[in-house]
Amino acid sequence: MTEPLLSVRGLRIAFPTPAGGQAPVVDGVSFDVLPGEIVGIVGESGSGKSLTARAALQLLPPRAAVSGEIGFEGRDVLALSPRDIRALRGTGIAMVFQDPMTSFNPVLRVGEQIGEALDIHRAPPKQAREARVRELLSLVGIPEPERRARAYPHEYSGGMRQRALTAMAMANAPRLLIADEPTTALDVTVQDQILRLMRGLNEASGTAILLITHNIAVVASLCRRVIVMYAGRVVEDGPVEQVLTAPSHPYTQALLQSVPRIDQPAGRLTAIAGQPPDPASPPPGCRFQPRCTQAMGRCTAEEPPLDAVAPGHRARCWLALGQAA
Amino acid sequence: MLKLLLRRLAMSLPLVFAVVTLTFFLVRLAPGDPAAILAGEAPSPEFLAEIRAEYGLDQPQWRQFLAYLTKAATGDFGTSIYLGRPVFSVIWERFPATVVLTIASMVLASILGTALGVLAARHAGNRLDTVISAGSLLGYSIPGFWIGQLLVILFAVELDWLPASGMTTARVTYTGFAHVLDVGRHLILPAVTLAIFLLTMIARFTRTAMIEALNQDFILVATAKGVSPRRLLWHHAFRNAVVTTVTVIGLEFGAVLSGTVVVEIVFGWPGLGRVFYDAINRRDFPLLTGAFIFSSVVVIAANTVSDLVCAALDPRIRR
Amino acid sequence: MSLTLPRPALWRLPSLPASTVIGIALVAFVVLGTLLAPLIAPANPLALSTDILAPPDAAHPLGTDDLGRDLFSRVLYGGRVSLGIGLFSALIGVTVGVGIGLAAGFFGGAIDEALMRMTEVFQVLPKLLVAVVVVSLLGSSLLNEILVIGLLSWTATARIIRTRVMVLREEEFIAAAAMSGASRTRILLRHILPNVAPYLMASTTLQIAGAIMSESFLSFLGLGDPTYPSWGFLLQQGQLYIDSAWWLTTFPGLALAMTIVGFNLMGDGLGQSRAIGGARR
Amino acid sequence: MVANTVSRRGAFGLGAGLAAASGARAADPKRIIGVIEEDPPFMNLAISSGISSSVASAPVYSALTRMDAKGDITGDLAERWDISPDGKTYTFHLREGVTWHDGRPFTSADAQFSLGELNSKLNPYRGALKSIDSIDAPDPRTVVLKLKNPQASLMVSLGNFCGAILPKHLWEGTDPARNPHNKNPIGTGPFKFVSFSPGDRITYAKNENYFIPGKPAFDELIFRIIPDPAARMAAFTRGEIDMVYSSALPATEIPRVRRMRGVDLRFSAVQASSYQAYINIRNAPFDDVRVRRALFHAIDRKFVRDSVFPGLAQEMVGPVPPNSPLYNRALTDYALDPARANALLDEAGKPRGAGGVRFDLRYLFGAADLSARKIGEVMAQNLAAVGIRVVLTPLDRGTLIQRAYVAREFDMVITSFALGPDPDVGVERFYNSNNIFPVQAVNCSPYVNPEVDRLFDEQRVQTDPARRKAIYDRIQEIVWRDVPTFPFCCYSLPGAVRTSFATGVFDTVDAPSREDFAFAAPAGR
Repeated sequence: MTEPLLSVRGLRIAFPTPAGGQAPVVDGVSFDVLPGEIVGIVGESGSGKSLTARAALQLLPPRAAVSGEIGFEGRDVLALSPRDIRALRGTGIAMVFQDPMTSFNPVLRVGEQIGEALDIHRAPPKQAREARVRELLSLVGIPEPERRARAYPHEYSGGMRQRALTAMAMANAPRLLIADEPTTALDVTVQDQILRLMRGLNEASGTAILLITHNIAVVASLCRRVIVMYAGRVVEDGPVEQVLTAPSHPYTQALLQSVPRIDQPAGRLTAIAGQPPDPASPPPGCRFQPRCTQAMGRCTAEEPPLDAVAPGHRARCWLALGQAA
Repeated sequence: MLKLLLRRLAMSLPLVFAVVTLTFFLVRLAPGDPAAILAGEAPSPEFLAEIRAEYGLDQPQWRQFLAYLTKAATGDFGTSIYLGRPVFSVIWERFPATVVLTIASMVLASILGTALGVLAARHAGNRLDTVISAGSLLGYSIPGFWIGQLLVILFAVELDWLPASGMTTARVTYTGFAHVLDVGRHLILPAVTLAIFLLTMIARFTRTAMIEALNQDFILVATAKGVSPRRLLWHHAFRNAVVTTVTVIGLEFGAVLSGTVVVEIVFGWPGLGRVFYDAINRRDFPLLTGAFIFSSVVVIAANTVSDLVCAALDPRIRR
Repeated sequence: MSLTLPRPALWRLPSLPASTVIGIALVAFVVLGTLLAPLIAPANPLALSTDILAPPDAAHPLGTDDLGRDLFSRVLYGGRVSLGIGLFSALIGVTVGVGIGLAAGFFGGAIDEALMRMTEVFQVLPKLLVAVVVVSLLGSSLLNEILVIGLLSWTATARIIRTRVMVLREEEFIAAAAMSGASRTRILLRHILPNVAPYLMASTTLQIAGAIMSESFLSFLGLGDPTYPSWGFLLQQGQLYIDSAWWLTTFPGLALAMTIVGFNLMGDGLGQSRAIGGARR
Repeated sequence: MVANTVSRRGAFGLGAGLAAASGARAADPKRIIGVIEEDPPFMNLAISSGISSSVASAPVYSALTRMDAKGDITGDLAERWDISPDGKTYTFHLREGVTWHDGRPFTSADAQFSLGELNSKLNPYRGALKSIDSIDAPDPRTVVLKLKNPQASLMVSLGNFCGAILPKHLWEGTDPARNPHNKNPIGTGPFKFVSFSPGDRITYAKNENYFIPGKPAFDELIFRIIPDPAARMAAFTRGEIDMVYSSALPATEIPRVRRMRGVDLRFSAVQASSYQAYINIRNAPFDDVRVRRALFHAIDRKFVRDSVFPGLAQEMVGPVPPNSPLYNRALTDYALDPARANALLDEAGKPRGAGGVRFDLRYLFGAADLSARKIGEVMAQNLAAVGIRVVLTPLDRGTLIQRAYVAREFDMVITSFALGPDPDVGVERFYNSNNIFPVQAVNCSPYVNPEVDRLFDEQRVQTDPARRKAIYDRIQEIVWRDVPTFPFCCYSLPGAVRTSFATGVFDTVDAPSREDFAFAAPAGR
């Protein structure tokens, strides 16, 4: 078996509460991403998926208490010095964020911002840098890259901005690209283009992709493996075909039932009744049980472990594990 | 950019028009005969008649207004009653001293205010932030003339480090670089006094703008790219916040120019601000209104410049 | 994307930050002092005595001035003038500002455009110089000072209110009210005005501070009303004694600064935004 | 505290320190630095009376005579003079070889022109020259004045403020108000005008050809222009300024200046000024002399003296200042007696109305006049006790003149007046009914008393000092009985000079005068 590129072990992220306590918003999360692999993390907003991704680049605000281990190419990312983590950012792991409208600095030219990514790590001569910026822009399918490089972000359309953002993330040929809801802010046809772009990049350069999304349809079209998170915990993970065709966790099942139809604009998942729990005071037992249609006695008493339901497929549910009684 | 400049200029003209109109009606709102107001102390009937004719006060109001506009447009603000000279030449010869003072204090305020604002934003919520915020609050809560007088007492009279008043030493005449140094020494206290208000405003607004900028997504994106904290602060966050800073400077320029009145009095600085004081004390209304219109035009011009600088700094404003 | 925790609601007294509490305390202290002046003041602020330029002592806690008048009493009564000018001109400013802001924000379109151009004109004017010219020409009376300061200080309020109204206009309950057939005036007065009230509190407070400061500027130039000596007036009167009878400037100056600090802290806290009256765009 | 600072330093040390610090040239000219309060609109002693104008032009001009330190008249441009026994012909013999600053020779024609065409026609004090009948210049070194009647005060006026001599070749045939030399004065005085930078300073250079050999001792004279009194005094305290005229030295600062080391206060030997209010005696209720006298019983003039001019002022009893040889010592003062004032007011039929107020008194004063304001505040308190409500009305100069002197809309209007070295110049103007005009500084109450008019005329031609005094005594008695004016106090405000730097300044009179500069010398030589 290949060494994992990214290996998250027992990750816990907690924020201080106004009352003075600590609220864990990510609790005991573990998963791997193999080199060249495309892995999706799905979950409602607040499930902790974005925070998990950010922890991989030490991008959490200082008041967040982070514990556990995030290994990248054998090094513990959480233990890296500021200088080392800066060196890792963009080259080892790069990130694409949700909102292309706000992800670019509005007062700097797009080409300048992509060039900056190159400058930080390699400081190429001006001409080489400009050539590489043009190359990156055409790579992500932006026409007239020379003119576009001199434009400002507000002169780009949303989809173009997301492409440019992806180009910026790819500037230093990272081994892992974390894409945090890269398509949420875009309309459906553009979404599709971006997803195809990502797959193309993955195939062309072998960059592994960790795709964070609430949209299980996106996962279906792109990922090989999927991790389902709920209320700070991984509730199910496994190969996409298995998880999507035979979901083990009631939450995953609910997610699948609420998949928006392709001919309708994407929207937040609202089909599941009830609200996710307050991380400061999680419910007893399984965290999903208050909203679970199949909840039973043991679910409220004891939290199920994340255990194999099939080879390479795990779920955190007494029912799925056959231990409901 | 040229288009923007033209548009800004086109917007400034109504402003100037508004100022002149305001002045025109103020003089007529004032109790008493405008001719008597314009003629000053115990005028002879002939002089009154002369004034009436000169300002067209025997004409219908709208004609008077037109005449006033025409005069103002050509820089003719009448004749100073007390000094017996054209108002514009009185203003013009005093203007350079005020320019020196204003620019010195604006440079000082911009540099220090920005630095303090950025520092406070970087340490938002910490003790340093509290100290800076409290200091800037005090800075604009104390009347400038009182600060100025205290500075004179402390640094000129008691400690004897700096001159108490004037723009150059009267005792000896310096030339060349020594002259520049001499003006510099005289400039320190008034420039600092004048800078305090603007400095605190800049610090406050820069702090707010920096905190806002630092919370923007693009900062996170840039961090994820591997950008260093220093570069994040200055190249990314500050490049955005500086627009606010420049806007504040533009908006507060009027307050700074008003502040020169006080500072020039307290420090005996021979500038335009003191023309106001002299004109008030002597009720030299042509001089007062002329200085007011002139200052307003300078303020409007400064605002236009500040807008243009903002546009240069922020591509989103160019349009 | 953003990680910020929800902000506390605007108008929740117990959760006010310490600085706001300090501000309110300062203001309360000053207001109480001036209101109770007849009870606290050791002397009639106009009463002459042969005790000329006496430094602070038991009989005159803040000393006496050049006509032997008790400075403590004068500062107390001067506060009434300064606060009065502050309050009334702020009320004028806020009223005009609210009117213009509401109209611009609610009606939008050409009205908004016209009102905002006018606001820009006023914003750019060197306000203190306008005040100087007006008071010089029309005479230095309390009323003139209040009017001119008030009529020059509405731009910030107008902008804030306009922005708030524009946001509110889009909100559901307004739409609901409109749909249920409520008149525009009713929507303005019953639905929008109460919702901008917290901003009004903040604007008024900040403007009181500004107005007191503006008055001291006028006083310094000898344009204060001598019949009603304000703190600025006392400060100006004391300047000749600044290093021979320090108390004459120090105490009115401190009272002035303390009050302005108080109102500013209070306004910042109430507005929850230090950028009130801030940048144009 | 301040005194210590000053002694630590000394003006010379300061200058040397500066020079060392900033690399000044070695042979810097010896400068004396004064201060004035505002930009002078004119520098022409003959046609302008403004204080700043007088101070700024004093170093440039000369007159026929001048007043020395003791108040005696000595020669200036005139070497000597003869007065005919009937007191109606004055013959002045002028100095030889005097030149104007532009190099042209000075002759008697200049004096004739200046006195006849400028001073007699345009000088604000021209009233003092009105007895002159003719002015002749029989030869270049002689000027002859013929009077209509003898005038005891003529020499004082000629030497002091009515006699500046200007160059005929630059003024003849010009409009005096628009002559460019109003701003670029040419005279025969100790200093030549060099430059005027508005709001900052006026610079003068030594007149190398000054007619008194070896004078002036300073190479340059500078007047700095500092309107704010606090700023002015800070500059003086710090040694940036060597001399401050009384007009520029705030009364409130005098106790502090007195304590400074190396600084002397110089009081005028011969001049006094008064703060004096006109009472509008044509207006009810002040047309009633009982009401006017009630004011005298109600207002605490001692308090005014001690608070507004601490240690500097004397009470005035009667219209003539007590330091004048013509002062009537027999007059009795109105005692401070509010009960008596109340009684007088009741008697005059002015009962208290609502709130205990009998009537309002509109007190007009110049907005910039701090002393007048303080006097008003004292008065308001004093008169409130007898049921008169004082309406403090600060006005700018233009409006003040319009309201008080043209429209006569006032009850009391206060100004400070120079009472002059002789009451003919400084006092008569307020009471003689031939001096009623709608301008300031004349008989503005206006007071009409034929007996007083007659007495003034009688004394003017009286050459016997004792008899003149007797007539003046009588005038004072009558005026003090009728009280058309309210003299609060008279005072002599000093100028201040840094004696550690310069000597000889203000050794004569404190009014701006050329001899201050002519005879000023650096200290220690």
